[in-house]
Amino acid sequence: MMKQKKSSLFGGVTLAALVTIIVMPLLLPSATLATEILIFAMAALACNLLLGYTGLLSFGQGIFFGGGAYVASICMIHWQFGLLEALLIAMLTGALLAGLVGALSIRRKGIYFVMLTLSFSQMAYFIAYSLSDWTGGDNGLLDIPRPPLMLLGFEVSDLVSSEAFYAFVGVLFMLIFVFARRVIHSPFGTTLVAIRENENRASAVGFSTNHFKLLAFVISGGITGIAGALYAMLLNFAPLSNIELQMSESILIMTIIGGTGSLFGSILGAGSIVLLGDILSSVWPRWMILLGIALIGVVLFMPSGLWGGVGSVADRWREYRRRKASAAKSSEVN
Amino acid sequence: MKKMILRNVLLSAVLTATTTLTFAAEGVTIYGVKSVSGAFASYGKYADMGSKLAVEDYGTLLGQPVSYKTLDTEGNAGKAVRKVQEAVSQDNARFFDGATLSSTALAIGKEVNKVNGVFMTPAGADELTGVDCNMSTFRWSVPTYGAIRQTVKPLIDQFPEKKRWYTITPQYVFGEALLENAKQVFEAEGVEHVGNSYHSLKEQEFSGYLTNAMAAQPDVLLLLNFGSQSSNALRQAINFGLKNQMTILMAWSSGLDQLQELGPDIADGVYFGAQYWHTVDTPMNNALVKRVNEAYGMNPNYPLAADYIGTTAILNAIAKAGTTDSAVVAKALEGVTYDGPTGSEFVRAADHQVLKDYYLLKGKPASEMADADDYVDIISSGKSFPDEATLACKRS
Amino acid sequence: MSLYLFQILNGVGLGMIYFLISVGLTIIFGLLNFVNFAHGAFYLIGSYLCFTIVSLTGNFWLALAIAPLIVAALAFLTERTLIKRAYHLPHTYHILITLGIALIIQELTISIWGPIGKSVSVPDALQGVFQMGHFYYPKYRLFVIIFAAVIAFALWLLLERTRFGALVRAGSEDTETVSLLGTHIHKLFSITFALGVGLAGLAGVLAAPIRGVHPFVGVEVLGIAFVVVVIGGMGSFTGALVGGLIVGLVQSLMTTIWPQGSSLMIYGAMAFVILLRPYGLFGRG
Amino acid sequence: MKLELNNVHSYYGKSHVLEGLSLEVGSGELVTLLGRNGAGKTTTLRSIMGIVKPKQGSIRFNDVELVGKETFEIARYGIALVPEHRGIFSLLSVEENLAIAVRTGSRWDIGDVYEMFPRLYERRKNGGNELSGGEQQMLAMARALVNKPELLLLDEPTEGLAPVIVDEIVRILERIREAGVSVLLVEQNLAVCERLADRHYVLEQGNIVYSGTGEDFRQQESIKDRYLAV
Amino acid sequence: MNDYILETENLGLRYGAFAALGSVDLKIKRGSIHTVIGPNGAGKTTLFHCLTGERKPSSGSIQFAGHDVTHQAPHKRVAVGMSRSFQITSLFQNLSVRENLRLAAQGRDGLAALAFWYSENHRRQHSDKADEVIERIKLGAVADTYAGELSHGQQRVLEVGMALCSSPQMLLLDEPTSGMGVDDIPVMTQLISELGQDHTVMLIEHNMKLVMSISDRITVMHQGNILIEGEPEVVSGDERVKKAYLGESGS
Repeated sequence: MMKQKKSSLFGGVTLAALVTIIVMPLLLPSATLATEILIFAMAALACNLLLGYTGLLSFGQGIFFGGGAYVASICMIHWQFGLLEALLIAMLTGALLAGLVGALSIRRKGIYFVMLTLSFSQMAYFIAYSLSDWTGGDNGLLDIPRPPLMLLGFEVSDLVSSEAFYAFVGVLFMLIFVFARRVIHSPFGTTLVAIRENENRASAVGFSTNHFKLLAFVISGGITGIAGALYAMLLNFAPLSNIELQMSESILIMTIIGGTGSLFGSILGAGSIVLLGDILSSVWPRWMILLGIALIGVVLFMPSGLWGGVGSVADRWREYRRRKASAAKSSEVN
Repeated sequence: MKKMILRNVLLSAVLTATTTLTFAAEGVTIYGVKSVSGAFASYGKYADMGSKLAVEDYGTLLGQPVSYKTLDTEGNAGKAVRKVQEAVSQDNARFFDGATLSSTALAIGKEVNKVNGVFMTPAGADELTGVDCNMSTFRWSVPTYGAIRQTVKPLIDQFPEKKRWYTITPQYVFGEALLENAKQVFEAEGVEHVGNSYHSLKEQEFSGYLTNAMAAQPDVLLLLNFGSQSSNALRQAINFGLKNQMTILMAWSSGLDQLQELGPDIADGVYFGAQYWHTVDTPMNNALVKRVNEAYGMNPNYPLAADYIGTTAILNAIAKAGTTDSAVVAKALEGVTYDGPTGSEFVRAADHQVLKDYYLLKGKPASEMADADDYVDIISSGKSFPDEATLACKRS
Repeated sequence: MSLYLFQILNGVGLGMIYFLISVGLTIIFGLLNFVNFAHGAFYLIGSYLCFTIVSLTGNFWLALAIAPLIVAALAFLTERTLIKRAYHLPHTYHILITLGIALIIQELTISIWGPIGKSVSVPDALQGVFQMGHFYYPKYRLFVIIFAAVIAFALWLLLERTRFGALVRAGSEDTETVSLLGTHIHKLFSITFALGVGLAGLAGVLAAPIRGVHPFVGVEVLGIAFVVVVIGGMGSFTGALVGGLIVGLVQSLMTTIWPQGSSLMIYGAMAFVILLRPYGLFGRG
Repeated sequence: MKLELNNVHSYYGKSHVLEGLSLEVGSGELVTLLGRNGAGKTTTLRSIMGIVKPKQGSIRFNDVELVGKETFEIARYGIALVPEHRGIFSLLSVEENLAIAVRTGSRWDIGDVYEMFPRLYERRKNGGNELSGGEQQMLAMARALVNKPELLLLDEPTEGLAPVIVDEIVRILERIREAGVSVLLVEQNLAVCERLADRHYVLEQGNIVYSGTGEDFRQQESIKDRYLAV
Repeated sequence: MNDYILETENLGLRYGAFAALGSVDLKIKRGSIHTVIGPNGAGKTTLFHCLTGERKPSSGSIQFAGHDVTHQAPHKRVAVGMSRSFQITSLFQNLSVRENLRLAAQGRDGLAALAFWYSENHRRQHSDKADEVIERIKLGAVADTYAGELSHGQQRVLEVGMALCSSPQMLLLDEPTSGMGVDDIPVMTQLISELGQDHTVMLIEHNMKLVMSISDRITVMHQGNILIEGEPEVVSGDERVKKAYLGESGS
């Protein structure tokens, strides 16, 4: 009985994500802002697969984000890749890079794992700026096209307007969201949670945990690669900062503040941080102090992040309703 | 009153006729793209002050009040572009000024050009008026070509006996451009380039590179990096006593704010190239220094002056065009000569490069400083720009 | 050839600075099993305090004496109020909470001292250079090498020859047994945290005349400190010394051999060491 | 000097390990705590030291309530625990292992314990990781002695040791008792217990099921078979 | 086919000069309940760790159902039909009882569980297995409760249940009653003796009542070696065993 309740709750999360995507452009000042939020939500969601569901803190997400952005952009600029081909190649790039980073890192545990991902992140940055003929180096890669959406040879939309592009990213986001949910509820996903909970036990019941962690990396990298390519298409531009350590760090912060272990948390995290920057930065240049406070707060008081906070408020509300209802009932009896 | 004087000086320089003012449906808003928060806050803070002041000073334009809005880049090119896109699509923004980082400026130039807007920037990348030039992008700062020629050449002229030059260069597009120009000058002037050390974009420890330089026994050490890298390279070179062994030239300094950071002990005897210096004696600059001292109690530094004049130039062009149609305004800005902080400045139509002076400064000892900001003497100044025929800008 | 010899000297100099930057991090990890991503931020405070004290009094030596103590006091307060609540959590959470602290410190630094960097002059007594053939080496850097060596020796004495040091080492193995012997382990934790972070502050003071003072220097320093500590082995004092020297030498020699890759090589060296030796050169599993 | 446990309830997580345990150790007494694995012997010692916090009941030492106090405070009242795993610091030399435990005013100083355990003196420069099991046990006991104990808690001191070493440990325990220090001994080696103890407690499932004098216990074959043997 | 499902030969494990395991030849008959007992420090747990692959033996070999598993990783031993429980309860604390069991059942799949495109319900047999085991270990009432919220006794039972989920040929149980309350022990005794009907069970256990009542054979270890092996009555009457347990003073 509890299980049914649980799965209907997850169904509700998908619905909530859908509603958020539909409502967001109506509430926000612009579709471009909404698109940026969705793109980072996608990256945070991928990060969440690693951090929230597998327990791996990776400072390498920027590698996959930047790598996806660069390769997709280069293919569009030099070889006229279409929209979907570009996204496909971005996904493959992200997955491949994640496979490499993962294969070398996952055998190490704890802080050593974190430091390995961090050093690969530094190396990727170095490579990206050294290959300035391809990546534009420090100037960034400019003139990235946003190809029209073609399906079966027909142009569905030219994606020129920010609203059209938002709609496209929104659909893609929902596909990835549903896919990620499927992954989480697959035998594979539940095994990841098992690894997070107790890696020794997972190994003892027969799972080769390294293979699972590696695949988690690859999936996470693939999604992050797509997010990177979308970001390049949004901006028509791929700055070097995409692949910098700072990108990894902000993706991590979004994931954590939103709430690890919940896919909808990633939307909340990306949304709140992008908006916080957007609203506060012109009012109070030192607004990042709030991020620092939020991080400390999450660690000490709200380990499940904003989503956890929402969840506990919802629980309290439900409890309140239940009590009220039962009080009403008892007063009826009296 | 003072506002009026300053404004009139500028107006008279730019406008030939102001009688054709047409009625504008809405007031003009200038969007300042500034790195107010994040890693480049030191620059954005003053740039923002400059643009704000310029708009404030301008008063009304085409019978409407002028307003100003800051778009904080958060030190991140991606954020900057997204905020510009948003301003363009939501607020119908067309007039932009700022962007410190070359990457930010290049990308914003492209965005603004999509709607035929006007974008004035002081960023360093030569591509802005080179291969990536467009109808909308205008650049106030002197390119690497001029920065090298106005620093290396005068120094060679001054010290013809110093024949051995060593360079330290950050390995990326901007550094390469400075190095390329320096090599051209070395060849033309017949001095020997005895070596170069490349370093990466994140390097902050220069002792190893300085050791390489010492091994080459040069007469002049030419630093081609900028920002905190050039500060640290110079600081460490002084630590290593290189000032006594060779002449040191930092070709691309950011001027007053960097000298404030370094202090007179380090700057004394070192040569600096700069886009702007507040003691330059031109009418507009004298007025600007006075105004900034009134408003903020400080001398204008490079980011403040650059964005003040950049913003003012856009406003003047709007006034000249008599319309807020940005494509017309961009055209109006082409070929204009006006009185700027560095003297007479000219907007070259071919590549939208502002032709202005670049300065060679020399640090002086603390004992000779007349006031807290009197770090340097101006050694020379002048304009050097690539010939129109050789421009990389291919704009139809 | 003499160029390489000089780069080796220079590398040793760098290495000693890196040792000072990292040793506090490794001591804290050793005893508290705590990963401090705010280490660079405390270094930053040390540098800025050095600037303030020097500009108020003109006395670098005063700054050298006082600034690390103030940093240690701040660290003590931070430990008592925030850090101690996170000890029992996994390393991931240590990273997050100290990342938050580092962000706050960095932004507060900009609020207090402004966004533009500062310089600190080399003290008068140490102005000037030693000449060796074509090469010059700053007296100040030589002083830093000697001073760092003295600090290293003093730390070694403290950790290896005193009761306090024995307790710290004992605590790094088994805190419960240390408590059983009547030692107030939480007090030992607080003091050690303050000591480790105070050393970061000291490094900040010493490096200020070389590296200048800049709000974002903390992030850069943190990267180096972690590379050093991971190469040497988290928690190992010897590891910090050897790791610091390795990083200094690699960086210095690479500037002659392959300059543009020198900062990459540091991270390459770290990845290489972790892949070959999972717990660093001197680390324990 | 008296230790009194009264109706102590302790838990590991949700599992109830001590279910209302009461016992006492009088001044200068050597008392053993016997019982099979899992009966709760170690938990009793850990509860006294405050490592496991009892949820109910009282533990009084010299009329001071220990429940709720920190481990280090309890140690400073004069209770020293030699844990089953001995807790030797492998990174510290023998001498350092002793030095960190020294408290002024103890009956024994480092010289005294070297005299009691000449083997430790020979190995004083060796690291804790270089000691044999027997030497580790000696060091753990010596360390407790310099820590100014009035009451010594020993958890299976002879476990896994060769008979010669067991004898040495027994002799030392006799000396400690002679010096007037009270001892609560957890031990599986019945011969050792019967030789030393004034009184015995037998623990089963977190409760005392037998208590009696050494004399009485020797006669209780049924108790031994039921609670201690195969 | 061999009568013995598990055979070790000269199995030894040394830490420096210390031999945690001397040289152990252990043979376990197919379908039996075989218990290893011995006083503390006798090497039981070390032996267990060598059998499950958690420790690499320094000498000797382990044959299991025709495979040489001496150097195999723990998860690979599951695939050939070996399954273990832990002395210290080691569950997925924040997952439900059913999910714990389902995951344990899924473990037998090995790499096939990498299939991220299937729903977890795709392979019904794992859920079915979980339900079957829930039935068997009588935890139906708490099937949807988090493992971390169970009572200690229930956790111990779940611990054994998880070992059962991979449909093993042989179960290795490490002190299944450790820390269990008196009331729960009969439940565990019952469960193990039932399991003995269709599995080979190897058991390390201290509760003598349980050991004597359900074991087919008992191996007594002492100081890293086998002291004696035999049927319960033989072992309980043996003087050497009594001495090993009650100790002998050297004097």
